[in-house]
Amino acid sequence: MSRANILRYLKQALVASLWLSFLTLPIMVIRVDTVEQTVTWRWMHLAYMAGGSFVLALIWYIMMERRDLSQAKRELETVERDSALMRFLSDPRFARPLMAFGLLVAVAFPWFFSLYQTNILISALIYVVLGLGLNITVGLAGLLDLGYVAFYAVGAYTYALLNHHFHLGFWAVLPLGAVMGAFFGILLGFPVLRLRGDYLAIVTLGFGQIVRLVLENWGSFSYGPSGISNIDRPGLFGISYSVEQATTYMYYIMVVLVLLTIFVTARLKDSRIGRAWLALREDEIACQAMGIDNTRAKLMAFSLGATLAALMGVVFAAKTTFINPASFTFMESAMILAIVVLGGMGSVLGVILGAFLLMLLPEYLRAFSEYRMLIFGATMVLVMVFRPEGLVRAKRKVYKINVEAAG
Amino acid sequence: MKSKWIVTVLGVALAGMLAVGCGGEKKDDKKAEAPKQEAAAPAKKLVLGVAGAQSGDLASYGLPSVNAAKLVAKEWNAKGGVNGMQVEVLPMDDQCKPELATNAATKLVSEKVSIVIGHICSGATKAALPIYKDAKVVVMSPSATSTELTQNGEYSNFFRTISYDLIQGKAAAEFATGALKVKKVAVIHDKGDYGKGFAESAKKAIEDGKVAKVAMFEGITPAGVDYSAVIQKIKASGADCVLFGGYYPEASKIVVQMHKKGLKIAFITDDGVKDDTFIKLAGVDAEGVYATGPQILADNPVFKKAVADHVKEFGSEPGSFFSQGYAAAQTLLNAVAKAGGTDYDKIVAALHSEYVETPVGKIKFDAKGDAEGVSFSVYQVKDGKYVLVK
Amino acid sequence: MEYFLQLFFGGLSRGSVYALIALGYTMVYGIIELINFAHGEIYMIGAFMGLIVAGLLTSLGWPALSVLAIALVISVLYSAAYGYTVEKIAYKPLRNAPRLAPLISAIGMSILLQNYIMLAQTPDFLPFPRLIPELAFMERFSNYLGTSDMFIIVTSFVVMVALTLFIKFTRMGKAMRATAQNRKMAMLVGVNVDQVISVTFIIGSSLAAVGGVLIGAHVGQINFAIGFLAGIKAFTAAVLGGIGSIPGAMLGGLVLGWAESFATGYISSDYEDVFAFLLLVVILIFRPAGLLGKQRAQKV
Amino acid sequence: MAQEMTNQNAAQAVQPVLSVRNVGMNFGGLRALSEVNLDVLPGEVVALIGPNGAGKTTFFNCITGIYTPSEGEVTAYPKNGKPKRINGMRTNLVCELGMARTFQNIRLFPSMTALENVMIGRHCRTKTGILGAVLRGPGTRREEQEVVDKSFEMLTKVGLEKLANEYSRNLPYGAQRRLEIARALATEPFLLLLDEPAAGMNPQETEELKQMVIRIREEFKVSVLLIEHDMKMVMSLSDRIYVMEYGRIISTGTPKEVSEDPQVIRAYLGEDSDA
Repeated sequence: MSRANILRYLKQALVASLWLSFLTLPIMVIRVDTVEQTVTWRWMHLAYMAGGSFVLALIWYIMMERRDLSQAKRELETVERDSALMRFLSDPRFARPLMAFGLLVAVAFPWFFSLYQTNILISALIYVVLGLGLNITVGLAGLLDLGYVAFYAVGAYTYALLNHHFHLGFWAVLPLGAVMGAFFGILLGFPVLRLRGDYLAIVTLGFGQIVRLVLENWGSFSYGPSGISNIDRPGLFGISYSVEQATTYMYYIMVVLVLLTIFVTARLKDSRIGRAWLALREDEIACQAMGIDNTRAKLMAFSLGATLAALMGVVFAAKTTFINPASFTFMESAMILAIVVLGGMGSVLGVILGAFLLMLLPEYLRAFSEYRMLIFGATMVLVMVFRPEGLVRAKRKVYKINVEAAG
Repeated sequence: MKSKWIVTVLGVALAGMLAVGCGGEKKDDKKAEAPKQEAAAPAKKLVLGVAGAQSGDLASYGLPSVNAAKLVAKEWNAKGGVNGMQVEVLPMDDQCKPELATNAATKLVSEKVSIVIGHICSGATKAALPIYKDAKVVVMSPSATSTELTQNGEYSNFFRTISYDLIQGKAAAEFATGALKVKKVAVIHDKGDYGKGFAESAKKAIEDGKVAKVAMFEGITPAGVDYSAVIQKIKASGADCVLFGGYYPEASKIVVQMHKKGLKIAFITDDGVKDDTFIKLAGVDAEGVYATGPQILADNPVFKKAVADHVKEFGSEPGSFFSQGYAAAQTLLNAVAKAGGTDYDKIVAALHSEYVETPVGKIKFDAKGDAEGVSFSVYQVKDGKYVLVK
Repeated sequence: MEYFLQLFFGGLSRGSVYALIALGYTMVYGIIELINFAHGEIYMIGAFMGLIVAGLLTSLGWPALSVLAIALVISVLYSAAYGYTVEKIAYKPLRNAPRLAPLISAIGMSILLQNYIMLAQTPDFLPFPRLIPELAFMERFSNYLGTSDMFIIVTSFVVMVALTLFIKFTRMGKAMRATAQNRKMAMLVGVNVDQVISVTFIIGSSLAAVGGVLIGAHVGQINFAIGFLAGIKAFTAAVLGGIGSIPGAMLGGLVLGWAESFATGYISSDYEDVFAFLLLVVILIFRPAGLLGKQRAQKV
Repeated sequence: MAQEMTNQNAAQAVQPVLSVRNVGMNFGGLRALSEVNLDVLPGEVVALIGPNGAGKTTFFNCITGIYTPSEGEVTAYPKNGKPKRINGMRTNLVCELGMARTFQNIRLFPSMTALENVMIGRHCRTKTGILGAVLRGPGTRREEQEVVDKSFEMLTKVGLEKLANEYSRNLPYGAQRRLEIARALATEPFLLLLDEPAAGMNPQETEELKQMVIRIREEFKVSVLLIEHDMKMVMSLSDRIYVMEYGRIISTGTPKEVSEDPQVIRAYLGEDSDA
């Protein structure tokens, strides 16, 4: 980096920092009490702000230039190259042992880490599946669903209510929940799927809200805002576990479900159906003109995503043993969407990384307590600015051609 | 290459926010440091977990309890600790979300914490309790008022320093039909766990009392900007009294808009509204509003001292559930002191038997875990202050 | 009839609150097709700026009406600066990114701004001074409409007209319409698209600030979380009316207000929001472009 | 004169693959097409020409189900099936029936590879469902292999075999046009509808394209209906030409006949004489 460059960066950062300080001045410095009519001035905050924003801006400008450079470089090359890490990960010689190692760690985890760690890992795994499910709808088929959490709620309430009224166990309800999810997916999907793009987004958002509001208000059915407590944890052959054992058990269930979901989505992604979804996402008109039944493809994507969400709803209810409508707000949908986009739309590995990042980051940021949501929001913006295609860029399968047959 | 700067981006985000964030953190740090340094000397320490909403939009209900716990801990530590153990307060945020509450609970259990103040919201408490119960952790909530938490008799490890919805709703209803002699009551609530619980018990009490009628029972949309439609409906129902279950933001909006629409009938509400912020928000319109709230003997010396300490330590008046949080910290630490250690059974026994002077009165706990001697009184706003109605 | 009129005017006042925020929303969306989740936060920041200025001036003993005027001006200026900066940081670098990337960065920005205000100010609700004076002649109508309701209705109407005229007749307005229809073509014919988008954000944010101050004064309290719900409701109103259409935002807001008001009045306020969202879903299914939106033919 | 007679006789004797009768299309008050009559016979290359805005692409959209014609009849005659009225039929069913098209402004699926783009064309000829895709039994695997092989074959036909695993967004312009044709071919059509396939190509590329279309017609026994502005290509490639102006067919016949029609010269060639 040349001296002129450094000077330019410093100047830019200085301007930005002055601007931000000016911008935040009233809100950072002044506090008023309109009842007592007093005003508190906190000038120290301004100094912190100026210093902090200067450093931030400096890094921002340097990163920005590097981003633009690399983007320009990428446009010049027709052949797309992957990063070293991606090449490393996709090379079967390394990928296989790495996967095996990952699996080993996953299996051994509860024996080496505390109940707490296992517990939050279960949460993260639930979000991995939710992310993969929404990835089918949004990432593969390109249907922006902002009410995804509604299906999560369907699953959770299916288990909670059946367990509460009829004492049905986890394993009995798990498939039932999936069926309910698929059913609701198709039910909601039919009328809305002919809407395009952002209209679909806003209608699904509306549906998500409606489901939550109905759960909140229809007290005689859903027990309203006070929710349903004492939901059974999953059992096996009627043995009752302690919380610690149940958590470990739950953890393994989740590991299996995650593996299953990865298997299913990975296979679907490179199948006839997966290709149709992708075509749908890229160009609806061309897709239909090539003989694909758009409505069917959309319904399949929508209801499959819903099925996975409902499945996770059942697990969620069994894990927390208590659910109420407050767990199924729009923010939750936004969070799952963020997992998909941040991780990389359409990429299984990306979504997994995204889920771990978004779920574990706030948990481990507990040390920063009050600031963690601030950092969280900033991270979302920064990742999008510097890596808009997500952490992992989705890749398509490379086919080996049977030359003889192709003649 | 790319992966390298993903990490860098994250690093920058963290570092940068720290720099920005230092402004507010600095002040807390100094205070947090003081007990820590003292704690460094004696080897044994007693960790007091404080779980509840400490960030997010319900933070203002959870943070006062953390302050209360810090104050009580400081007092004990100044006297040499509990049985020689320095008390350390460990706040644990759950944002009032059940799933985060279970995470917070397992975290506290993993850290071998044996006494916890929390959680703040009933929903979060319900989700977390099985975990504490299994690990034999004593939990005491300053604010979870859901009736079933204690009355189901399911959790012997759960206590609370606040009375519950059923009693409060009944108190409000009896006040309306008894002292105010109203005939038709409009019961409304904010659709929340707390507000609806209160409203439902009040409704039941009115119906059982057979003196007055419930003219309407409806939930309003929380955080709405305009409640004129529901106010017109109240008007049309001919009610001579409004009973509202919920928190002060909605309550203040309703009261102000009621008065604007010329509807000036008695307004009775709950402890979630019995907060000075309500009076600030509603201004002159707050005058005359009734609210039920835990009985606080106005000249209770412990209460006065706790508030004074808070002002001295944190530079502001304490917020919601401060007294209850303070009482919870006092009784828990006292129980550990009386039990001579962190043995679960002994702590529970001590809680059931030992009276403690707290801001909410002289209390011990009954068999179900509710504080004896804590009951509800009715307060009314007069000249910008809540005063006890005799 | 009396009851109906009461509900009607109640809905009108509530609807104009939605409309006031929706006007800015629909403008930004119309031009860059981004669901700007941070718009609600700008509205919230506008309210806080208004509160701070009002608090400062009131403590100096200024009269209410001049406080309101100055609070409005400063709040508009600051919020416009915020809107401008937010666009530069979170959206401009994403002009050529995949369609969903700006949406996520908008959600991130929304979380960031909320927490920034919470930490810099307070998580508590703050009382907002009642800056809008009660006019004597409104006394008669108090059963239907208060002065502040009137104030908001008139303001939204004026803003709607001014905005329509601005977009129809000024040079910048024409550039905006061109950008909205086809960004690439606009660029080719010499429109400075970056500038147009900046101006769009500045105007949108100013409108949000006007809404923040007036609604703050009308409702009497604010906190850091008010932007979220306001944003969703405003967006719903904008879509209902036909996104990108300025009279549509106004109509959408009013229809939403009436729907909620009548649902509460004649059915139950328990399901107030359910009706609002059902209305949205039904209208979009049968009239996908919204009430006043123009159906664009798909280009093949 | 004799030539003309035989041509007309042929048109009546042989069953066409596509017949369009009196088709009209209105957009609100705008009359985009009126009384369009058009036939495509088996194995024929038919060109539809006309000035910009004459309604050619609108006509394509009308017969492929993207628009529903306001009036008239569109009938398709699949190879071994019954004649089918296809006005307003859903686009995907039209394609499944055996009429595949390309687009004037290339509409590939940019983040899929060239091979996968062609594989999309195979969608309507295969039937693996979700369950099959997940379980990937022997049937599915066979079908998948068949899809890959067939698609690669199509790529070879248009000379893109070396670029099979490249993302289609990275292909050069000419290759993208050819890829669209391969994708359409993969649906096993009896009628190929090409919307300005030579647009933006240089003379050499255009010539190659022409040869390719001739090859494809021979090999796959498909009929071709194409919209094209390149007169040299149209004249040397087509068996018959329809000329459209203001939504009407103003002339029809062999290239020679059409190029001598005074109406056409006035309406089209006259204005475009330097092209």
